[in-house]
Parts: sequence; structure tokens; C-alpha cells
Amino acid sequence: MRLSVQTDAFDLGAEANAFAAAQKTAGAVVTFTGIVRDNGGTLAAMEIEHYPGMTERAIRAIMDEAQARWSLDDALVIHRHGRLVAQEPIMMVATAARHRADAFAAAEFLMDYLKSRAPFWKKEFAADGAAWVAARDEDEAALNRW
Amino acid sequence: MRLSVQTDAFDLGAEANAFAAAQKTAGAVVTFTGIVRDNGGTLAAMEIEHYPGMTERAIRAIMDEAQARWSLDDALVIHRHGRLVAQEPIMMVATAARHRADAFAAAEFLMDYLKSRAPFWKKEFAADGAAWVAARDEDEAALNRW
Amino acid sequence: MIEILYFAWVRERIGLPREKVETSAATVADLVAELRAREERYDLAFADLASLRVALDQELSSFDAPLAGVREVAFFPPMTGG
Amino acid sequence: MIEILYFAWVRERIGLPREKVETSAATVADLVAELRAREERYDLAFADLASLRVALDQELSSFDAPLAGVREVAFFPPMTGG
Repeated sequence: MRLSVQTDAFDLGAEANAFAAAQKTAGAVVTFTGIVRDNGGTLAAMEIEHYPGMTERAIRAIMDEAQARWSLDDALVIHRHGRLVAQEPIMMVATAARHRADAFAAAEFLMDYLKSRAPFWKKEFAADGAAWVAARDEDEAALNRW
Repeated sequence: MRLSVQTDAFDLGAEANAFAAAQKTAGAVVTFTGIVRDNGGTLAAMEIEHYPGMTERAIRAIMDEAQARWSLDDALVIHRHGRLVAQEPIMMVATAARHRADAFAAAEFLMDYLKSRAPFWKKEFAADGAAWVAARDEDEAALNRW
Repeated sequence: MIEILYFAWVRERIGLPREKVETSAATVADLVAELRAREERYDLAFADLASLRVALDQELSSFDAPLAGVREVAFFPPMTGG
Repeated sequence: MIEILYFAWVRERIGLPREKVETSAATVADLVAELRAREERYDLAFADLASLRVALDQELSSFDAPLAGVREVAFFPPMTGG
């Protein structure tokens, strides 16, 4: 299992290929990539703040929990912080398992927990000002299914 | 929406990058890749037979259904046939949506229907003989959730 | 004249991938009965209909479906794609 | 001595990312009360506890949690990662 919290951009395709190539017994690989949305062309930039130290602890705990709940061969989490522009990848998750149900469930679980339990905060900058992205009720509610 | 039924190998990373780069309003991209499992090193090859004509029709119908059910920006299905060896990618699905719930649900739906409703049949060749892969009850049952 | 296609182990048991047949069968089940009466390899291939699927003109269908107007019938085991 | 960290709009309202405080507060809520009594910017930042989260030594916790043995307290809005 690999975790990277970084400012640098990452290459989704290269990461997906490296992750898949490292698998020996998996029959299913799922990736999720989160991309900065443009909001109709008004977004100048997004800035992601995080809590160094706690971020890694929180994500590791979520990854350990996923591994305990599902039969996983491997998992990967990359999450950026700092300044991003529209259409840049923010983060990605990858999971590998013998069967697709485990790979899908673990990827969704990782995403649901990363959204609401990993200490990241997004601020959007537009021509008319800046605003912190509000947490969505659906994101908190999504945790209840696990 | 792109569909390709092909014998050639494909590059998961290159396909994922091209798919993500083509999105304008998506915040979430999910990919699924199915890989030939090795079964403990006994698999010499897998041969995938399909029903030309019906394969494309069936997959198109599944993709249309996914687009009708979820708020999708885009979808991609690549499925190989012919002779494959262990650890080669068999197929991939990619979905793009504004929000992750749609992208995940559509990808799982596409996979569940591709498994049991697209006319592909897998035969495994090992040192001790060849056998058609049997359909799994779980795969048929998975359709009931949609 | 109907074109019949066989896939996977159905193709292997019958020994050919496709054939044209002259038939007046009203339903898929009637066609299956005609085929089974032909030769043992057909009889064996169709011995357990629960393990078979049928498509009419490239759409999944059922054994009690009528054949009127159908040009292409395909028999195969449950699909194992993905 | 406890180190207090602020993130996102909590940091912006209070005007600093971290500070060390000498406190004998028994719980997080007691610490919040002490901070609010200091200055208006603290009072405003902590006006709605329902919109705040707290972590003790980098683990999510709650406002009624005891502070005994805690070295690092962080206040921030609900997380928006992913």
C-alpha cells in the first residue's frame, strides 16, 4: 500500500500502469481520480490546505480499515495540496483485488472517508472573490453506508 | 462515449489519460480494468470468444442505459477477444461525471452487465487441459441490485 | 431459411460455428427439438437448456419465443465477459 | 503548555496558524471558552461549534473530550478532501 501527500502534479496514466503492473494475483483494478472542476470557467485556482502529520495518519488509518474489510491485493492513495488550476487532477485512489466487488467497494470506501475524514480544506479563487468549499451533507451521509 | 471490441492489447494508462483529458466538466473519473488472473501459475493462456455484431449492440445498449440512469459526462468500454496470457488486461471501463457517486455507480453497472449480458466466453488453457470458465452465480445476482 | 450460430462449448459439442437450416419451427423450443432429433451431438449439446442462452437476431431471448421473421438464432452458454 | 493549530477559515478568522497556550482547561470546551474570552476574533471563530471539528494529537475528537496529556489541539471546519 502506498500513500503520497504531495504538491506536485501526478500522471494518472503512469500511476495506474505502475499500480496494475505491480499486481501478481489481482483480476480487478479500480481507479478513482478527482479533478478540479471549472464551474463554468470562473475558477482561477483552487488552494488545498492540509494538516501535515495528521493527514498521513488519517489516510493510513482509512487504508488499513479498507484492507481489514475487503480482500485487497493492494491500494494506493495520492492526494495533492497547494495551488491547483481547473482540470488538474487533485487526487487518486487505486485498489486491486481478485474480484471486482472488493476493488469497487474498497475504492468507494476510501473516497467516502477521504472526503470527510482526511484533513484537507479546499478554497476556490474566482474573479469575484475567494471562498472555502463547504462540506456537503451527502458526503457526510455517505459514511453511514459502511 | 467510445466502445472498442478488439484483439489488440491496450495501454490502461494511455487510455485513462486520454479519457480524463477529454473531459471538460467532470470532477470524477473512475476506471475499472479486468486482468487475466494467473491461478497460481498454471494458466498457459486464456482465449476469449465473442459474437461479432451482437457484442457491439449489447455493449452499446448497456452504455446507453448507464447514460440514461446516471448523470454522466462520458463513458468508455474496451474489451478484447482472442488469445491472452496471464496478467494482460482483458478489458476496461471508464466513466466521468461531475460527482463521484454517479461515476462509481455507472462503472459498477457497466461491469455487472458486461459480465453477464455481453456475449463473451472465456476458455482457460493450462498444462493439464482446457476448460470454459463457468458463469458465477454472484455475477448473475449482481444484476438484481440495479 | 434461418442461420444458426453456436458459441463456446455449444460450438465445440456440435462441431461447427454456424449453419443454415430450413425449418418450419414456430418457436425456439421447437427448433431445438428438431435439432436434437438430428444427431447425438445436437442432442448432447441441448441436453440441459437451463445451461444455455439464446439470442434472436442478436438480442437475448427465451426458448419459448416465436421464430417468425427471425433470420439469425444463436445458442451459447451463460456469458463470461468482463 | 498546549500547541493549538487552526486551519482553513478558522485560521483566517483568528489570524494565525498556530500558537502555544498555557492553560488549565479540563476539556476542549473549557479551552474554547478560555479562547473566546480573550478577544473578539476568537469569539467569532468559535461562535458556532457545530461548524467546527477538533483533533487531539492528530486524532479526530469531540468538544467534551478531556485535555489531560494532550500536546496538540487543532480546530478546523469540516474536511473537504477528495
